[in-house]
Amino acid sequence: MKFAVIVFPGSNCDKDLYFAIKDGIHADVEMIDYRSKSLDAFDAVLIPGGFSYGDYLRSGAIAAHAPIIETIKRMSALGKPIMGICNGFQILTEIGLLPGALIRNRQNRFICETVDLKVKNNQTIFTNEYEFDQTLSLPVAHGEGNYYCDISTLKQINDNNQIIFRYASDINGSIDNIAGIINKAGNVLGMMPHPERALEEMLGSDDGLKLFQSILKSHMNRVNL
Amino acid sequence: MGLVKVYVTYKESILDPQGEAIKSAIHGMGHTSINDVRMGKYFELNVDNNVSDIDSEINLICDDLLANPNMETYRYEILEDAE
Amino acid sequence: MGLVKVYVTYKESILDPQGEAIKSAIHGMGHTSINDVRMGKYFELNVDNNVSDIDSEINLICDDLLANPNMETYRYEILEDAE
Amino acid sequence: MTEPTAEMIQETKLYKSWGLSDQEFQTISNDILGRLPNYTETGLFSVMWGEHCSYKNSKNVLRKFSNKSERVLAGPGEDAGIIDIGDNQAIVFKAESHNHPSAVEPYQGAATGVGGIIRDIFSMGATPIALLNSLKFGELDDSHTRYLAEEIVSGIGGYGNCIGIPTVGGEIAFQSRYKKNPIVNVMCVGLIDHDDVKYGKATGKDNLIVYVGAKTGRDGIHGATFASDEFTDSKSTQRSAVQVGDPFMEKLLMDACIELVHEHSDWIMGIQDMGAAGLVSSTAEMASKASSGLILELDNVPQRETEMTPYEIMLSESQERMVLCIKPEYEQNITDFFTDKMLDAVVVGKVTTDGQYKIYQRGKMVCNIPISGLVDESPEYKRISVKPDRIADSKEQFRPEIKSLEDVWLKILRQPTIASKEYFYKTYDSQIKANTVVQPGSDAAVVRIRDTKKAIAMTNDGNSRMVYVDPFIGGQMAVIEAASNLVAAGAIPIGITDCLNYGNPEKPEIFWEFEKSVSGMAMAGKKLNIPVVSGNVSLYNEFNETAIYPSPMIGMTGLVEDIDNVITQGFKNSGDLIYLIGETRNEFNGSEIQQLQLNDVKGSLSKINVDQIKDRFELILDIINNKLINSCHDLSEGGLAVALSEATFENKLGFKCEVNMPKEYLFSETPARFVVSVSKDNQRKFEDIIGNNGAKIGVVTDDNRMNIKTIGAEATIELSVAMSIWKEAISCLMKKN
Ligand SMILES: Nc1ncnc2c1ncn2[C@@H]1O[C@H](COP(=O)(O)OP(=O)(O)O)[C@@H](O)[C@H]1O
Ligand SMILES: [Mg+2]
Repeated sequence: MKFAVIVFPGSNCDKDLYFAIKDGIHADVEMIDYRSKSLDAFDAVLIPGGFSYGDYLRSGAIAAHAPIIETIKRMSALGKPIMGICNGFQILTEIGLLPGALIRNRQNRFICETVDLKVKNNQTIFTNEYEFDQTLSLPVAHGEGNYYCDISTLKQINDNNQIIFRYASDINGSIDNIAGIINKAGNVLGMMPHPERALEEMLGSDDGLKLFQSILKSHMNRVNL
Repeated sequence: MGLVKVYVTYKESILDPQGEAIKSAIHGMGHTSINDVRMGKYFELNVDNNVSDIDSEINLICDDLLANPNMETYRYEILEDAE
Repeated sequence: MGLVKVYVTYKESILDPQGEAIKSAIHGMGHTSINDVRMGKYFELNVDNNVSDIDSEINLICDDLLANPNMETYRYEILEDAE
Repeated sequence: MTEPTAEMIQETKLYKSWGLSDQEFQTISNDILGRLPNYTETGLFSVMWGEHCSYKNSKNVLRKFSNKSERVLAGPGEDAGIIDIGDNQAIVFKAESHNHPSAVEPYQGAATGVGGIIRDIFSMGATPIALLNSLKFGELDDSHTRYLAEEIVSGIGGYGNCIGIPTVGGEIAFQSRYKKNPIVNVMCVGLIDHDDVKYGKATGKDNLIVYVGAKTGRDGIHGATFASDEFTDSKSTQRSAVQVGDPFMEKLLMDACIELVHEHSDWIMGIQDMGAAGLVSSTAEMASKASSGLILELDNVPQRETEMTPYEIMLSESQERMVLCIKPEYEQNITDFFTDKMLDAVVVGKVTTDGQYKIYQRGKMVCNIPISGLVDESPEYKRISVKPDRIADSKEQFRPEIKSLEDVWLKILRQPTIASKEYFYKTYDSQIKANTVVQPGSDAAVVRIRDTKKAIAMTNDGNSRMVYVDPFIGGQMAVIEAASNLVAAGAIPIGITDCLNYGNPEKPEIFWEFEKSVSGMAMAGKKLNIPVVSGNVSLYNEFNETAIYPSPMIGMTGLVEDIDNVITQGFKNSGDLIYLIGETRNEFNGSEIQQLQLNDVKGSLSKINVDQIKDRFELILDIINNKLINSCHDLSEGGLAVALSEATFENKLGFKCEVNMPKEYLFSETPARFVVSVSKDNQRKFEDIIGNNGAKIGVVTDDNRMNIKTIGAEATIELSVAMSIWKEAISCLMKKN
């Protein structure tokens, strides 16, 4: 299985994600420039955290117009796994692959801490290695991580089981403590916490590992079918 | 050259934490007659005069980039020949 | 209740990194007729009607809080009874 | 505007308002140029001979520092010091002050401080791995102070978070002297392979000078002389000095420069950041290091504003700019390389051999001065030094008054200088890059080096109260405290960078503080074999003639050879035994409890036996490396009572202790003591090693209580009470309006 980590100008968790794949689950991974026209050689697309284009204007807003976005949309239409973490999540909402928006934290400050979240749906290609309702301890680091959507969207994503992770307690004002959601088709995940920073006990938690293992395993199952 | 001023604000229904923080700072300074503060973004765009349909151009830019319709609204004014 | 709109912008000579980044994004989207973009802040303040000298109050708030005179300028409009 | 002529400058003494003295102006005219300098030239001399660039008031004091050890690869003189950490790797680090800009525009002032120190690190070819900061503010009951604190902290976070370098540690203190003159010191640590080290040199005839990065505007003109000037109410309108940072641009610049050094080292001869005094200081220093001359064509300098004068272009402190010296055959490669990274790179000059600094604008020569005169012949002053009256000779110690031990204990935990700084440091991304093994909240931060067993520990320290009370001993204590923090984490201290923040050195009492505290730091550093490899001096920190406390900041790095040995300050298991290592003495002058009870600090400090402390550090490292202890915490402000409390918070474990000392001694601040916890299995081995250097004082408990008995007193505090007081003290104060 081969992963692409998309590098926008200003992405800064790209290397962490690269190491997560290479050293964490020992899969093939390559860093892909935001100007690339094709992702045909890849089985999954990872959009890293950071401050694409400095987060100027609004996080993810300018990256949403980068050349590679059209290609990412095509990959999504093909049903390939696409995961956006933090800034990656913001970009995915900006380009409409995921509903809602990420607005400024309720407390009006950037927060960096390790928080508890719950797995609310483990029947996805991203979470099948976790237990339902399992508590994960994962780092967050964001200033605009407050998930917002209107009431009808909220009902929809609830009804469709699209809410994948919830914070165990309110950390930033997110509606219904939403920490991560998936699209209706089930191949696009966006989440604010950083699983790629939680792969080793030494750094405080290895709860992120199973997320990457889930993607790998789902792929292998599909290939072997 | 024309000047276009664009104002982008969070939708009414969305809490504005920056506005809140500023409000309490203003109260802290003793100006208690300020009941409410909302904070938004303000842009000044300089536009070539030869643009044929400036309204549609500005609307495009706002919808696609300057505002996120999921959470924000915008309005703008065109000041012809502001030069 | 009155509404006061305050616009804060960087002084001309101050670098506006956001404006620059937005400009190049706008160009990248094909709108090359936009020559220049500056980004500023926009505030809506709701003020009690019983304020005696609203101008001096707003100026105080702007000077002390909403704008840093070392790098920004501001202007405001008062919309009486905007409610 | 037409510029004044050379004669007018001489007549009106315009140079004086730029900080040059009559004597200095004469030296320039008579000895260096043999003619009067024109407007541009006067400007160049005034910044290059300002304290910030020339260190004219501090040079001879700084010579006290030792900058040698078996590990030092480069010391002061380069953008940053370099220290060998084995395996062909080295760390590069430096600290920088941005006090004055932060007072004027706190967010941008602090942000551009961070941007500047990061450039110092990657300009050497190193990859930045961590940031730290040392902040000193007025008291939080003042609304302007709260505003400054909030904005400065968000400026630091805003820049570091955006560029993607973890901010892993620091210190924050509060004292009314800093009210209008906050201290903002930032430190950056980078990692490099020995072969990749690049120096800022402009060498080789006809090699090209290339400008890379942001365009030049009128930002921060005279920022460097501004930094060497005191604040007064009437001067608070120095407008032109505000610079705005663009961390996005810097991220592009950083990645590009690191890649350039790694992949295309053969294209470049030298690389240098543009920091204080922008283009002039960077290019002149590059030429001076190679004894070259330079020709600069100002028309080629990318400019953001129109009609900039040579003076403005040369002195602008626009951020996010670098200078390269390249071989001419690679000009196209270099411009293509940077264009691909969305950056502008343009040739603005070339290297000559005549040693002259020649600058042209629109075909006209606007400057022609010898580089050596500009850079190397700046004056050096030995200022007059007089001991201030407040410095006490008597050995008398302050005697704390303690009626209820519980009360005093909780009060101390609530003091902003003692209380948790989480409210601030939680806004810094401390984990990015996924290497931070010990995050803010313990003694030293620890960042691992991927693909090795090694890690780097780092800390910022400097208790300015102690330095104020006794500069020499306070200076020693700053070094000892920093080293204690590293040792407590399991690291061998290997290098120091500093920021030396003081008032106006032209005042003899201030100069005395400066001189004495540097002597103290130098002495401790030498004895502990920790070289000072880089640093920064910030003088004239005054507001309306009142100086800040003498505030040297020690930034220290340590090497952890085996990352499995790293430990933190928190107790780990109920039942572990608690030991106090190091003797506690009757020492309360300059302490937190003196400040609390007198609202002032005074008295003299007791002599320190640094050799004995050195042995103690070795002992601690020995027990850590033998895996004999589960936690280690050094004692600093607030003494034993605070250290024991802090050790409980990490894992919510309490303790029951009994000490053979009077209750007041719980708050003594005798330096270089440690609280460690030991599992019963290791007790015998541990006690054999420590001998009489420490004593068992109690046991870790899981009953959510802190309980301590002293001679004649006992106190019990609920952990939850202590913890919420300590954790929330600062956020409570900050939220007040
Ligand atoms: N400005 C800051 N930025 C990041 N971390 C900080 C800052 N101030 C304090 N800290 C962290 O809080 C903890 C306690 O700091 P401090 O009380 O200064 O420790 P010590 O007394 O051991 O030197 C340390 O881990 C330190 O790194
Ligand atoms: Mg400590």
